Amino acid sequence: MRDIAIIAFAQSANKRNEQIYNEAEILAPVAREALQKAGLKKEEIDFTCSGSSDYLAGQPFSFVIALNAIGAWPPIQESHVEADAAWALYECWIAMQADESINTSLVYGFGKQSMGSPRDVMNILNDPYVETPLWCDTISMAALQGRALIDAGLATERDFAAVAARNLKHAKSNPKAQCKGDFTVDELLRSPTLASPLRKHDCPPITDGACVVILAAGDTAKKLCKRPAWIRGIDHRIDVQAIGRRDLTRAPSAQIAAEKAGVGAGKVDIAELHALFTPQDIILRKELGLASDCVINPSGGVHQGNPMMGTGLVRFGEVADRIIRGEANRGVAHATQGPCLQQNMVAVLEGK
Amino acid sequence: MSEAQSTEKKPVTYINTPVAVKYDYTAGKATSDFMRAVAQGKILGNRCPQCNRVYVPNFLVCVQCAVPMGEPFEVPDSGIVLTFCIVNIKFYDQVLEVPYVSAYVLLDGTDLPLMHLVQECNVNDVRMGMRVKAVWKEELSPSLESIRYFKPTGEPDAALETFKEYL
Amino acid sequence: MGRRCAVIGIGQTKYMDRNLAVSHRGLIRDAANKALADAKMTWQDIDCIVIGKAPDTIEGVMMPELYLADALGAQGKPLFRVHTAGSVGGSTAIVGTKMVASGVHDRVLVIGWQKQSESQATWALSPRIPFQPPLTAGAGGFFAPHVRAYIRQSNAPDHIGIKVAYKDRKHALKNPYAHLHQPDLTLEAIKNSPMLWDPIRFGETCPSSDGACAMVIVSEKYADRSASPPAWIHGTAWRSEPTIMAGRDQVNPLGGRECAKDVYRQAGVTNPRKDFDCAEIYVPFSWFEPMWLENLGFAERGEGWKLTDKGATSLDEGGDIPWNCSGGVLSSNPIGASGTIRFAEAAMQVRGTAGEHQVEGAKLALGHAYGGGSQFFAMWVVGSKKP
Amino acid sequence: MAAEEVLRAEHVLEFPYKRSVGPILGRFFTELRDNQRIVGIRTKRGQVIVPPAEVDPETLEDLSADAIVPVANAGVVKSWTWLSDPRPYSAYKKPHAWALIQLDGADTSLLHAVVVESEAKMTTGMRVKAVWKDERQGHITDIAHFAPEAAK
Repeated sequence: MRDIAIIAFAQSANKRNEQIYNEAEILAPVAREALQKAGLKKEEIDFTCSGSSDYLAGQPFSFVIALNAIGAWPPIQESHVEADAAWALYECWIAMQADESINTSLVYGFGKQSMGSPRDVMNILNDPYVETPLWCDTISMAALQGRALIDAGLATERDFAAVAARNLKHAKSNPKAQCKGDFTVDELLRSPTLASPLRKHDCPPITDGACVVILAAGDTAKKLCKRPAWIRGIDHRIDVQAIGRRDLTRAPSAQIAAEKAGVGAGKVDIAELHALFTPQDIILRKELGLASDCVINPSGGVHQGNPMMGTGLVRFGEVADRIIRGEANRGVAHATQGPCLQQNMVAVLEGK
Repeated sequence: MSEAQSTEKKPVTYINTPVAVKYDYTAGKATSDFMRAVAQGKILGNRCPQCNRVYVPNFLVCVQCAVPMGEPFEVPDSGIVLTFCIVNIKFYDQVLEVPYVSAYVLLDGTDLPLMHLVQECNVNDVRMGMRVKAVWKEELSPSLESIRYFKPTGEPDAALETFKEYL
Repeated sequence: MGRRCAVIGIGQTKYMDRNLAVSHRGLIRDAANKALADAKMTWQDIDCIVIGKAPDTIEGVMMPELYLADALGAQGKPLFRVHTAGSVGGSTAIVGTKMVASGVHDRVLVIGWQKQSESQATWALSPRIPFQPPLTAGAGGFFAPHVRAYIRQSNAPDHIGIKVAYKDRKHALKNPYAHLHQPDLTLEAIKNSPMLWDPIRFGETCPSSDGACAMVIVSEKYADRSASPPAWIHGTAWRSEPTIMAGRDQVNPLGGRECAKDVYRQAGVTNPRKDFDCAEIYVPFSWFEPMWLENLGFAERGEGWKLTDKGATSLDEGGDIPWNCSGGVLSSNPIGASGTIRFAEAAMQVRGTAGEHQVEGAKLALGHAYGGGSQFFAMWVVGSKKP
Repeated sequence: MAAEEVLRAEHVLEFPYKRSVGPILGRFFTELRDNQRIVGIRTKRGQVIVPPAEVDPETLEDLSADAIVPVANAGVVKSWTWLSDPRPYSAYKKPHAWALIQLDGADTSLLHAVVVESEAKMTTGMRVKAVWKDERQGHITDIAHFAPEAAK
């Protein structure tokens, strides 16, 4: 395997409703910033891959329009995943492993959720025969998982609120954060219930945004970045979707991915978890085997901003940034999609 | 009433699952600027400072160079038909009467054709290189539908050699 | 391009207008089970599944591979979704190849699928979007002006489009999986068919199909001990360019030319017409055959139609470079699978398993797909010998 | 440019999808419509999955319609959530529960709505039974909802 690292990360400010710019327009300056950070011209990128969803964008081929933002000329080597952009990063990593002539990659993700109602729209990723016609929204599905955790004696509503309080507190140091602040658990427990036992603070905000990560291999990475965030392990796995066929207190695919990525092989300083709902944070810490001294979501995690389809990639960027700046030596990035932690990706990033 | 109900004894072989999702669609800055101008009877374009091409509609970023485009300016509402097709097919959600001509119209002084209708002539008389001019509606709105269509001006056609590079 | 890899199993559904006998799961399983049987493998043997399809609006399910994880036997495994517009079936095969070439996986199942009968492609590919005037009419409305530009520039006679459609539909008669089987079809009938998007006639367009196509791609170790013949992958390439760009050549796009150059270099192809024994090229409207003949370097610019006219691309006429012996996209078009089918059919030819539409002794073949506004290209070269 | 100058419009992505269901889900829907009966499918190892799966999760082999077995129309709530403010897309206009219901004879749970007066009536482990629509068409919504078993 070649050594491949994240050498630059850029993201737009997380906004509840980006009124003026469309997806490609949000993305364009972010891509320019990432290239500038990496010290690369667009022509020096060997491979490009993006992640997005047509149903979130409200039109087919939404990724084609986004290509306008990155100047795909002369023709580029490029691909797209209908998935969170973390999977686009994975495809770049694979492309770089498979082909020694690919030394740099640009990954991007974008979403403008404010246009739709993601809570409802996401219902159409369920089983179209026996689930979608019911139109059970995603917060309700996550609430079924939250309740399962409580009933199994694995967590309480206070534990959920504590996760939110921690995230919002961490977000105070994140200049891109949409939600932040100091809240006590008792304060949070007075917030309105959306789908019991989940309250407002247990759920991610609606966010418009875009993010870009640049990868480089071996000597190229060393030349372009003083302290690249090396990808030491990366893996993704999936479980069946039907939540009635799963033990909702577990995320077996996250556990396998963490094991394959080698999370347990050393001390983890920081971890960024794509836990959309607070109960998922509790499940993931266990499945990934994160120790109590590991700082979870130093960026504020998903609760400070959730630019869906880019959210998982942001987790990679936030871990990498801290390694690049020398604030951490070893970090874990996690991404998920599907209801109740159905599909999970885990990566280990290191400064050495 | 579904077929499943009318054939009570037959096993169910299919289900109806309508999907309708609503969006509060926003057009973005470049398109909004463009359409606001259309509502005043103007067509906007802008130039890339790097490749020097004029884009219509105006873009925020050059799709080729990925650098911010220059300030939008008004371009003429006349030009040539680069190429076209005559649409004869009917499909779901269609709003136009067939047959109609869907054409790439290259406005004078610009480098990117606009797709629009060509009317006021027999569909079979439309030609590549034919000179056309916009016919505007009386009531303008922020939509390209403010231009009813493009009509032939009667000027001589442009020779293929003069617009080959835009095909 | 990393480790050597090969295709050792291929499975296809019968392509048809409406496959009413199956669910999405059933459709995919049909192709995948056949591919596994061909490879003499079981679902347990698969390390990773790569699946592709065109826009989710066609079936009205967002990221359907997630709910299909059970049918794909993916529990506890990696499942990966690709979507690169019309080229997606080809891109999916390329991503699957890279999963193996990278050394990460040894046995990958690749699937392209689409169940177009659940909606209507014209709507699903171009629904009305606010502030965008309803001036086009689906893919045909988009491509027809470029076809007109090709005809004008090359001075090609009208019968070329008709001939391609006739030739591919005749090829389809030799392929049991093809959607259109029209034994009585005549040139005259195509010529007299309605002009849908003038200059494109109904008879010169692809059908709308339900279908899936699956391949098992394995590393050299597994290909060497495979009981079924391997199709070795000699090269893969893809290119993308913007849809609308001032001065972009939409008749002979640069992306296609550069993609071909790249894949030929990897496979050591210097003269495509001579070096390839056959090709499976994405031709959804018949005029794209001469256009791609030029774009892919089989003919000089403006000369592609002459190859078609002479029968060079026809299996029935004993042409030296038969294109789309399977009947091509003109005879079967489940969009998301169409590129996978091209890649798989190329592999079948060099494996010698193409049945009645086999090109005698085929050793090297090109698989091709394109999508978007002639802006996304995916290609691979497969051969009977190890690269 | 001020935000109010940006063009916006309501946009609906809508199509009346019609899906063929195949033999296994076909049986499931037919039983709902004709017999007000819920069926599952028995895997090789004897697990009963509801709604019936098309693929055996352990062997990864295709399951046949012959393995379809009836389960009860009543069962136990394994998990639930109370939605006091139903969503605009949902057919349920009043506050209700979404629940995972393990029907008697099944090894997995079915996602559906439970209708009771208030959240206070919901508990994990409570027994519920299917309430059927009068006009059934072979659809998951032929089960109008579930209700507490005792409260006929």
